[in-house]
Amino acid sequence: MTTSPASTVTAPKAGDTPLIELLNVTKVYTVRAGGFRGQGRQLRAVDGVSLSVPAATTLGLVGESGCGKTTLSRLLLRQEPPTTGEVRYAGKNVWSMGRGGQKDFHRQVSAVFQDPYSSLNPRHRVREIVTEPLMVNSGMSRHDREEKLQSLLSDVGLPPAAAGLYPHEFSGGQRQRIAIARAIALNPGLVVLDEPVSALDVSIRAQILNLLKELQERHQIAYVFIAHDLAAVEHMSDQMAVMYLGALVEYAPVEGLYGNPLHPYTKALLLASQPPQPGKMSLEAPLSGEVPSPLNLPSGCRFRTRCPIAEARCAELSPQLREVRPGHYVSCHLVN
Amino acid sequence: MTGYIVSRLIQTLVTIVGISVVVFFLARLSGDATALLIPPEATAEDREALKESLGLDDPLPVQYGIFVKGIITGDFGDSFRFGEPALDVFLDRFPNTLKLAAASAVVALLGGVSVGVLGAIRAGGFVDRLTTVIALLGQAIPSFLIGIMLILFFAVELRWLPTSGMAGPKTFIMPAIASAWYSMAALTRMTRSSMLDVMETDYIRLARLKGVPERAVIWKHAFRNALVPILSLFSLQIIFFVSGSVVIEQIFAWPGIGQLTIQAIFSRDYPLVQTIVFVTSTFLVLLNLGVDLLYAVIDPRIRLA
Amino acid sequence: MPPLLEVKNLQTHFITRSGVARAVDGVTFSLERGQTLGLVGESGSGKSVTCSSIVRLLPKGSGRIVGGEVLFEGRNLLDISENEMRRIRGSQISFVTQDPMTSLNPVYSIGNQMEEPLRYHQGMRNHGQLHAKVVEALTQVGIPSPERRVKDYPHQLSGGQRQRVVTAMAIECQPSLLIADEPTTALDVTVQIQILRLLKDVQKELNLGMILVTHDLSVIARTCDKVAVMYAGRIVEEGPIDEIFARPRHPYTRSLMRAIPQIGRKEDRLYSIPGQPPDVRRLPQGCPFAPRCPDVIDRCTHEAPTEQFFGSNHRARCLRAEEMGAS
Amino acid sequence: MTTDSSSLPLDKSVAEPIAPKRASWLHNLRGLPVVPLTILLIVIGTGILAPIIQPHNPNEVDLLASLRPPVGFDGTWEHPLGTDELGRDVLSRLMDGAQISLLVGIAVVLGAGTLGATLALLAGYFRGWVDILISRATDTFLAVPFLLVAISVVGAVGASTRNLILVLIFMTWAGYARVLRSEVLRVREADFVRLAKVAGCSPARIIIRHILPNIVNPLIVLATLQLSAVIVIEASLSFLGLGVPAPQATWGGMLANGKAYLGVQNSLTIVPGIAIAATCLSINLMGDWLRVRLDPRFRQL
Repeated sequence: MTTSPASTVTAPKAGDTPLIELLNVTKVYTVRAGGFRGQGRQLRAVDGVSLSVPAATTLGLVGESGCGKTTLSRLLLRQEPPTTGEVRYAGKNVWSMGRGGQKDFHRQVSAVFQDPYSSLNPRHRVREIVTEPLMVNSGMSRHDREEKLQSLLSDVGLPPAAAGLYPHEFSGGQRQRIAIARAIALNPGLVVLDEPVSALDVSIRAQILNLLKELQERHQIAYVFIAHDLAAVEHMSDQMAVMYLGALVEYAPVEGLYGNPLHPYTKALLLASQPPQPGKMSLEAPLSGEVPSPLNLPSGCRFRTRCPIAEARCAELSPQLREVRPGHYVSCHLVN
Repeated sequence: MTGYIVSRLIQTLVTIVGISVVVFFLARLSGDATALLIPPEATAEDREALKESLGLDDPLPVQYGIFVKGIITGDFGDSFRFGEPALDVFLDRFPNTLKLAAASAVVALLGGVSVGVLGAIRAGGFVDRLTTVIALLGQAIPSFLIGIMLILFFAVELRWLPTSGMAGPKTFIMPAIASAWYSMAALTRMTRSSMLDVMETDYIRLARLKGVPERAVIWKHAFRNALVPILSLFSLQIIFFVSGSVVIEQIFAWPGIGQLTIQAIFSRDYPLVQTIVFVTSTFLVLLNLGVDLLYAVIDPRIRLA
Repeated sequence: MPPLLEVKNLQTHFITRSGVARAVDGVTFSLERGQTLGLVGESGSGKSVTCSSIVRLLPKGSGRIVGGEVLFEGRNLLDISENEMRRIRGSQISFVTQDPMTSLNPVYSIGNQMEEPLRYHQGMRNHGQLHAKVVEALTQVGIPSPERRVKDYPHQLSGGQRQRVVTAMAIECQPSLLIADEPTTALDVTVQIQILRLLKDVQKELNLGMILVTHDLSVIARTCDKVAVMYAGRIVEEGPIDEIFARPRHPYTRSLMRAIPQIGRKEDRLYSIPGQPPDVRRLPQGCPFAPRCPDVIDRCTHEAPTEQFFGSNHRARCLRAEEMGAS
Repeated sequence: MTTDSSSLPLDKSVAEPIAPKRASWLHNLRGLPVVPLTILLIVIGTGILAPIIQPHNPNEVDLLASLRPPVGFDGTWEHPLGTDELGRDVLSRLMDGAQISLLVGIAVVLGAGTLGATLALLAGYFRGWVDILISRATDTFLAVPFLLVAISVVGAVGASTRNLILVLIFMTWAGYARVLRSEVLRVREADFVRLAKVAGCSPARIIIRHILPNIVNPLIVLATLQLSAVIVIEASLSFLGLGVPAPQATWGGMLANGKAYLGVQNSLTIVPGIAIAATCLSINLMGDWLRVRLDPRFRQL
């Protein structure tokens, strides 16, 4: 990538309309305990998140359990409406589109998920799995679909004979290739990659990451790459967002974030993800404790209960995401 | 915990309302309910009079309201055949059925669970094969056939046991076995598979890795976890015991509600049929509720939720 | 004095419908007290089965130890009775398992489960004594307010806390060998280091020998003294950790290290190992890694490599191990 | 990456052949239980061909030839399985009974299975109030003493084959609905269903093309077990005189008849008893085989 387009958190610059953007999106679930009414508790799974992904670039998204990654991917894929805020695709609110617009959205946005076993319908052959999006969303003839199928299979490095086989006849890595072929079948503008290599063997991960990168360059696809492996995210991404308990804590171009992390949580994550070097790695845990329950958010800054540098004011005031350097946003009182 | 209890109570109430609807429509299924309630030789005027007195000309919701009011006040109408309140006739016989059901439940639970556990811990061995055979025979041979075979063998050929009637512990043996037969097989099967599932969990592995003796692994760690599906099946089986009484009591001339039902049906004693079906069902639903509350005792995840 | 643990030519097979899987196929290693051995490998490489074989807890029916020796403090564990073996499990050799969410019995309190090793191995019956011991163990692993936690049920604890409970349970009887099978895989990254730290701490305190099974090289680098790399049921390379990281001699070890994306290592394409991990039911002739090996030569496809030693404690199972060290 | 990126070589590292074993269809028949299958084929065959191969008219009364024993117990080949108290040929009546058992069994399983599966799909996929409604109805039906209600209903509407089938469908659908609903809930959570939604598939397509094929195995297994259960229930109702009305021969009815002659002519009880037991046992053994072949996870019930 020669240049990474400047991020556009609040207002996209003219001529640089992002492909997909979240504008101050919040998603609240009501959790029922025991099924008796009146006991519902509010779970803020995603809280005031604004993000944008320009075409043909990758936004990396990291965070630990309960950080809202999964909810965010559901919001991006238009599987759930935000409680407040807007999700926009190509400048249009995805929840106020007509039928045509919705169809267009399905053509433009697809996904690859973590579990290569659960992602493919065990009763369908690869042919049907890969061409289903074509069948549902395009008027392609059977012959054209077959041709497209062959080119997709070759794109992801599978032999033509794979088309007639069932998923159980493939290994995990090969299944993930099938899932990728399906995801790119309609030449989408955006693919949400939700932990696409976490379930794979270490020796297979690099194959899949390389494949994804090649396809991006070839077809000019934008990715939202959700992962917990910071090294893989660095390798894949242009922009990078760090989430903690539903909120963005840091959002910056990759070089800036890895070169000069500002938020104490980002720093901790990076410390925990050092490359393996015997003798040079500390066993001092960068953070104490564990992520608190999202049902019981701490007052003020939600990270303060584990923050090594927290002060009194962190318990009172919730920090806002602000731009501390061009394109580099952070949400912490103690960063200048 | 309270949330769980309250939601189960609401569910139970809804189920009872559901049952009342089913029972209410039972009487109206044949189109003209009076046909069931009146001897065929009655005149058209008799019919009209009856219709009016039963409120059968009112719209359905009103009729249902009257029906529910009757239920709440314990008034199910008089039995045609016995000429006394249907509820009294029913309550007279119900304990006999319950006694037999209790005996069957003990046989089924003890037999099913012990054979099932043995089968699971000796998976693939002789005992296990025996459990499979028991489970299969239980599901394939109807209880009335077992009943007849028992009579043929122990009463007619060997003359060890009385053929029928209810008098003393000896008379319980054959009906209880015949009635428990199917349930014992089902419980054997469920116990075995539930135990096998639990035995594959990580916590059983860790218990073994801790050096817990195999007996404690099975009875302390595995069995209690396997118990929840076994109990839920058992609570369905209780329904089966009462339900199956219709057949068993007919074979062994047992003076319970099963026999009463058949008599009521053949004599078109509809108030009595309605009473039997509604009260028995409600009783069983409440029993089920009790079993569900028992889960909370077994499983802290429910108790502490 | 014999080493704490010596595994010699261990072979464990699984009988499946589609053939015999040689899950562990001639594994040899040894471990001293106070030492940490890392076992790395991909799924199906045999690292977990090796650990289960040491304490003889394989899935009933299908898994069988068919050869070799497991010498624990000089005694062959494969020769003793099941009852003797059970008394060693959890007292002298204890385990920390992978998934803390499923490893604790959901229907018993933490205290109840933690009392078990004391009851069964030390015959402790006195309630006050048991309670005191359990609270002490919980304090040792850093569980806050242990007095109250004793009465809690597993589902009331977080993942990290549960893993601490599992660890506390493992060290209650003062074992001499601790086997941790992927102890951090199911946890969040920031919690992983806490648990690794805990394991190292208890190791130092009790002077334990520790086997740490993982697929994560950074876990190895953080905690181990030596490392054994497994592939297709065999140890393909073993040696002191610095040696292995600095001069890996087996192409699989080298590829594995290169294939991991590393922060700050700018590269356009990640180095990738081609192909799929092998099926241990149908291993190829010769070296099992040959079909994926970047340095494969003709000999590899028909000649099974034997172990070559480099110094006293670095060994590799590769025909070209000698040249590999040079590059 | 400014220049022609499409000329970059793709990572074609998966050249190795994909899983080599493709099972032949014969392989799928491994362990097929031959004896139960043969018994079932005989029952089905005699049931269908009854009018052609019956040695006698099953309802023909011949009081002079009443209570004849079967062959091997001093009987003759004229009536291989003997005759009943009215001199009717037991073998011919047994064939008629097979016809009724199969007809009722298959019709009820098809009806209840279709109804139960449809409701399970709707409840499991749409959740919300649809689910609550269907689940509560399911619970209600499972909570009532089924046989008691069934005979009451049959008593109310009058006994006939059609009514019997309808009542049994009405009373057994809930079993399918409960089991299959939990299957639907499981399948629904699978990522391929989420991905189908991402691809813009309609609910109808997701239910029919994605979820239904994945619950067919448990449905088949359940239906097999239910088939024998329904045959047993039909026999029980006929035994009580509330099934298919006389003089139509049914296995349960024959048993009820025979019971009166226990100690006089035991074969009148034993013969239909064996017919019921052998048929149901065979069906269950087939069901067990199917369950293992189709879905090792589906252990219970």
